Amino acid sequence: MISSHLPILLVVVPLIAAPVMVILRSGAAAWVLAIAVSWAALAISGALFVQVAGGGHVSYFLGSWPAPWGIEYRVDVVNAYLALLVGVVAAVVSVYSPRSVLAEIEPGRRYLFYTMYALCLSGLLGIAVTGDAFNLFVFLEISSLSSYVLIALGRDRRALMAAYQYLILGTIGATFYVIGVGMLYLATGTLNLADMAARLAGVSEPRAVLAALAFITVGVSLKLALFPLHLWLPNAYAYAPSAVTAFLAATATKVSVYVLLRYYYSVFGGSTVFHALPMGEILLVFSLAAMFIASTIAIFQENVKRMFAYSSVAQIGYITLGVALASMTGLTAGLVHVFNHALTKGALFLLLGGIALRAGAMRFGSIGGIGRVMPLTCFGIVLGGLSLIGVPATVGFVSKWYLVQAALERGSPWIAFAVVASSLLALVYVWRFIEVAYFREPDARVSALREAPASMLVPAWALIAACIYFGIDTDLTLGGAAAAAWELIRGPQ
Amino acid sequence: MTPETAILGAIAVPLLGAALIGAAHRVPDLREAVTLVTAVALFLLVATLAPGVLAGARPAAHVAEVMPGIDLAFRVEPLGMLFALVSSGLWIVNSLYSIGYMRGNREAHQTRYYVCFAAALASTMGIAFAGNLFTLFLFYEALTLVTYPLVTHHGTDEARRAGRLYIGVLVGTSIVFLLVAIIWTWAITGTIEFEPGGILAGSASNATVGLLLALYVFGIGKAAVMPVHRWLPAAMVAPTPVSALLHAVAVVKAGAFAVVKVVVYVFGVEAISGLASVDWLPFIAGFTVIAASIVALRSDDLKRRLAYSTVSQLSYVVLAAALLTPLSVIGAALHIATHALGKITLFFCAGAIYTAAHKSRVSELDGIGRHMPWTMAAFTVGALSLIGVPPAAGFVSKWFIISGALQAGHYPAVAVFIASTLLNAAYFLPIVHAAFFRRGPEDAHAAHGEAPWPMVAATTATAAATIALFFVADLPLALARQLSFGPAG
Amino acid sequence: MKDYLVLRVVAKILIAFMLLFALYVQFHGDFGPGGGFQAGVISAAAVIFYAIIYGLPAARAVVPDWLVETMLAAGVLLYALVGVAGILLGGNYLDYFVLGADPVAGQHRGIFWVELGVLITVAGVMLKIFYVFAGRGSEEEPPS
Amino acid sequence: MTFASHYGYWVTIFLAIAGLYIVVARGNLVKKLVGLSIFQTSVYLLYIAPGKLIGGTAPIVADGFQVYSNPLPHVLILTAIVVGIATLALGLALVVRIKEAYGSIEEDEILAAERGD
Repeated sequence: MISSHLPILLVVVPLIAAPVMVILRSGAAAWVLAIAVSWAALAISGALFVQVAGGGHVSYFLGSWPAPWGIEYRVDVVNAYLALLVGVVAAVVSVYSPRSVLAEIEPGRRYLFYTMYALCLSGLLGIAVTGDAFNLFVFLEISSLSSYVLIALGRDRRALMAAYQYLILGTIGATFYVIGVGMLYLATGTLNLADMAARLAGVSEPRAVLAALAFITVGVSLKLALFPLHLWLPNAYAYAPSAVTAFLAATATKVSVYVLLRYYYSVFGGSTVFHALPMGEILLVFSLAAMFIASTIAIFQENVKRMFAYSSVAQIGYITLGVALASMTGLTAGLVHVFNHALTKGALFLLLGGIALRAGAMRFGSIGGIGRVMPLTCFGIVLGGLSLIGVPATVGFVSKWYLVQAALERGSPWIAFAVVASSLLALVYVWRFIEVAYFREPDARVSALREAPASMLVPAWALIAACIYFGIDTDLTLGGAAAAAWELIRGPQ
Repeated sequence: MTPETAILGAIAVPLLGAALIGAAHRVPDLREAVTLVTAVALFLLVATLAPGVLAGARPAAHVAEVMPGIDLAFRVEPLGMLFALVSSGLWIVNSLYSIGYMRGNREAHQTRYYVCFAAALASTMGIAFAGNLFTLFLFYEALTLVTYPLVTHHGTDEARRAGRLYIGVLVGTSIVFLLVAIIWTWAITGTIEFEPGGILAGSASNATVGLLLALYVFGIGKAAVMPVHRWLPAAMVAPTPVSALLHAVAVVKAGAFAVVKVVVYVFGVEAISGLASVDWLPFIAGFTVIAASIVALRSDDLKRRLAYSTVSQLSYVVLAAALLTPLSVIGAALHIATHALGKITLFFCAGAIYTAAHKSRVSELDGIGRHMPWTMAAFTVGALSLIGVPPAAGFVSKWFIISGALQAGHYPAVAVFIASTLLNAAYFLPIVHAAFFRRGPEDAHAAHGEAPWPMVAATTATAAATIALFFVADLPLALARQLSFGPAG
Repeated sequence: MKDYLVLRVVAKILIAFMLLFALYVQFHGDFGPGGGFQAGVISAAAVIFYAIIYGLPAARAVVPDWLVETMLAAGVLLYALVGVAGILLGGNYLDYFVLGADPVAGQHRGIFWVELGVLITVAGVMLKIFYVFAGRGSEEEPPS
Repeated sequence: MTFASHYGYWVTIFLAIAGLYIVVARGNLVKKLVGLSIFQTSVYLLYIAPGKLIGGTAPIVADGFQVYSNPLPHVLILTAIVVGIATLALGLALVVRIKEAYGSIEEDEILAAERGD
């Protein structure tokens, strides 16, 4: 019986946990609940993935109102892949969080931190499973509002301003999205994505539809931080609490990528998007700009966390580049990089959280020689950095391989060279960290530091291990991505 | 033991050794004993594979399918067998030498040094036995990364700068050119397996083949074809045994090996011989041979002179492979082995001189041969081998290479070989002359004698091997011949 | 404004009617305009009105902070659990048809509890916002 | 399809652009939030206006009425309004905290203070 309710349980379990945490008013109890719901989300998303991995989809009608009148949750392999990713990251971050929360959040607010975390999780999973355009907006706002709060909980006062800026830009993005949905609704008279796709075929006035496409693209691009709409991201990631940075970096932008793909392929159909409008070319230009400009900016950052935040903007460029190439291989590359980059960046930000806990500061100037005193943390960062560069036997390599292959298949070797050349920029900023961490003599303050606690190291290293494991055995990641890409390419059924 | 176990063991044993070395970091004697035992075990393991390969077998091992159609897989063929034998054999002497050098110079972080060294050997075995381009690339990158801590061993600003150049050039070229070349090959042919006769034959246009060859040659930065050679002299800041590792045991040999392997098994010697789009390569390689020799001639720093000599000698291999005749390919394979023996001898000598006399300039070596006779005798043998004078091993490989050039009728290449031989003589023989026949300043060498005994023993052993290989070149020759003529040849 | 006698007396009378009106809006939501949203805002307005006349501390004594926070969680929880009840009774999430013997009664029952949840949460949220904004800055002042 | 028959859209567009302009052009954090709210309001109008049919009544089935307005946009926009309020409340709360932390709610002054951090 329970297996038929999986799509809704995925959303409702964390949603119910949130008010319970408020009622309990205890940080420790809230943490236990947070772990429970995160692992439950992982289990549910895993079960869903198994259900739909072979193809087909699972539909769930809220309130038993059939689609297109009621809200439908529609899970195919694309959604399940994303939900699984969110589940994995949530499970790891929930285990990791207590030390970070203990150090960074004042006692009276800890249960609220976990409440917001549960709401954010619920929102992200909701985006991943819903098949209704407006419901998607609501979940988008649930996850966004809770993430603004989570970011504002950072210790630095700049976190407040970062959260405010994210709030302004995030709301503009969500509003653009909802304008686009409004236009689609006017054109088709439905909000159910599958139904919308079917009705769009018969729409005689394409201008409104194209305008909707433009609005949705801009709105979602703001949320996924596509260059040059990334301005909110670096500060938000740099000043948020460590666990929050890792969680958001690994999930929030990735889920937005999913939204974009869902609209491009399942709603509009790849032909409209890539033939009626030059979306592929536009995305291509912005992706390449992200890869080069954001990586270059990353090289000149003084704050390690900010450096990796800019690196995220660049890596998002790889993902959208895969989308822009608009082929089976390109889409697979983009989707597999969604997963791979989430693992890599999640691990990196978790490890940086260890440095933030021990050293307090994240500036290059104040962590010189930290590799000697925090060997495990720093070696983990090195391995994660190698994955960013795309060294073989890491997940980053798998993504890069497929991206290059997609570029070559498209007959554009220059894109292939752009992809690999931009990874040299990653080499530069990763090596900057290595030289600071290992070649500088630790000063008295750094020498006094200890290695990060095991409760932080174990989850972070679990992700690092995953980075390497999934670089060698790609059945799950690449298999899932390829199945999802196929599901998207073949378009609305 | 099945060949499959031996292949996987050749990778696992040094890794296991690295772990044990790390575990024994508090007991230096035990740590170094583990290093030696691991080295010997590895050599024996590799040696068990040799008879089978000589008999025409091609043992293989499959580890995992990384991406659909792209495997982590190994396959031993003659060239890899030869390379693995040379590397694992030289690791034994190099370990012995390292013990003397690291103790004699009281280097810091010795555990890290031995761990990285063992890991580098594991990567080298992976390169030698790689069954496809992906596996080759994986271990190629791994070798770069694990040797980085060795190159920057001293942790000084100079070491850091050298490390930047090292990692920047090697990772940069490999990612930008080599990786694209590999994926391009995959996109064109749908396979990245090494096949006798090549896999590109017939499926790519001539222009594409030429472009791919350029991507491969410059992507394999470890082969140090100009202009991607700068990392090699810069890496001289490392301790001398590391230089020996770079120049003889693993790194540059992996580069030359990879070039020959790609030419033979990806392009196919017959498939591309006579192709107009690939005939630029002998000239690039020939230019490197001459230019690097001239730079070596002008260097007063002994290690720098040896480094540029290596750049020059590596391009011998590339040039020989690029001539695309059966004899020259044999010569290329042999030269990987003979140059390794000669060059490791020379570096051992340079390190011994530095350890015993703290001298690193050519101009300071007047009369040193009287105080360090064993070392300088070995130096003479190594120099003769590189010049190509019998009875040193270098003669054999040079013979094949020049025969190949004549067979191909490629007279510019012949001219390059003659000129470079003269240049080799010009930059090595004065050192020998100065060491033995010139009188040094008074009491310049009075304070020291020979280097510590492990260093002298290692140096003498490699020098002896250089001579011995001239007389018993059967094994390497047999392996190399299979490269051109197949198991039956 | 504690000193204005007229306001104090009128407020006490009005607040009772405001709460009553909130309940009317709540329960009439089934048949006409109204429902939990409006009712929640009206009932919160009653408390806020009380706070304006008698001062924030007095309002906090009547509706303490912990209660407000519990309210805003409890309403959501009630809503969510009504959905879960649908699952437990054999329907889908938020399926009201299965909540009663016949589907129409089930719809009525479902909407009643859901609207109650909305009322509690909306009232809680409004009060929370008011308390937090109104209490800001005055906490540091010494009690008079 | 005249200009006047689409006046609802023109109002929507005016509100959207005015709101966005305020967000971009104003340095005062509260005014930015005001602009954001105006921007969101334009969306409410975008949804509600087409739902109204001229001559239509509330969607309650009764004798004598054939034309009903579409109720769905109202429901959607009710939700959107709640989201908008939540955003506004959170934004204002952040502004209060920013004022406490920086002593200012002018963007340029805050950015100047951040550079000093």
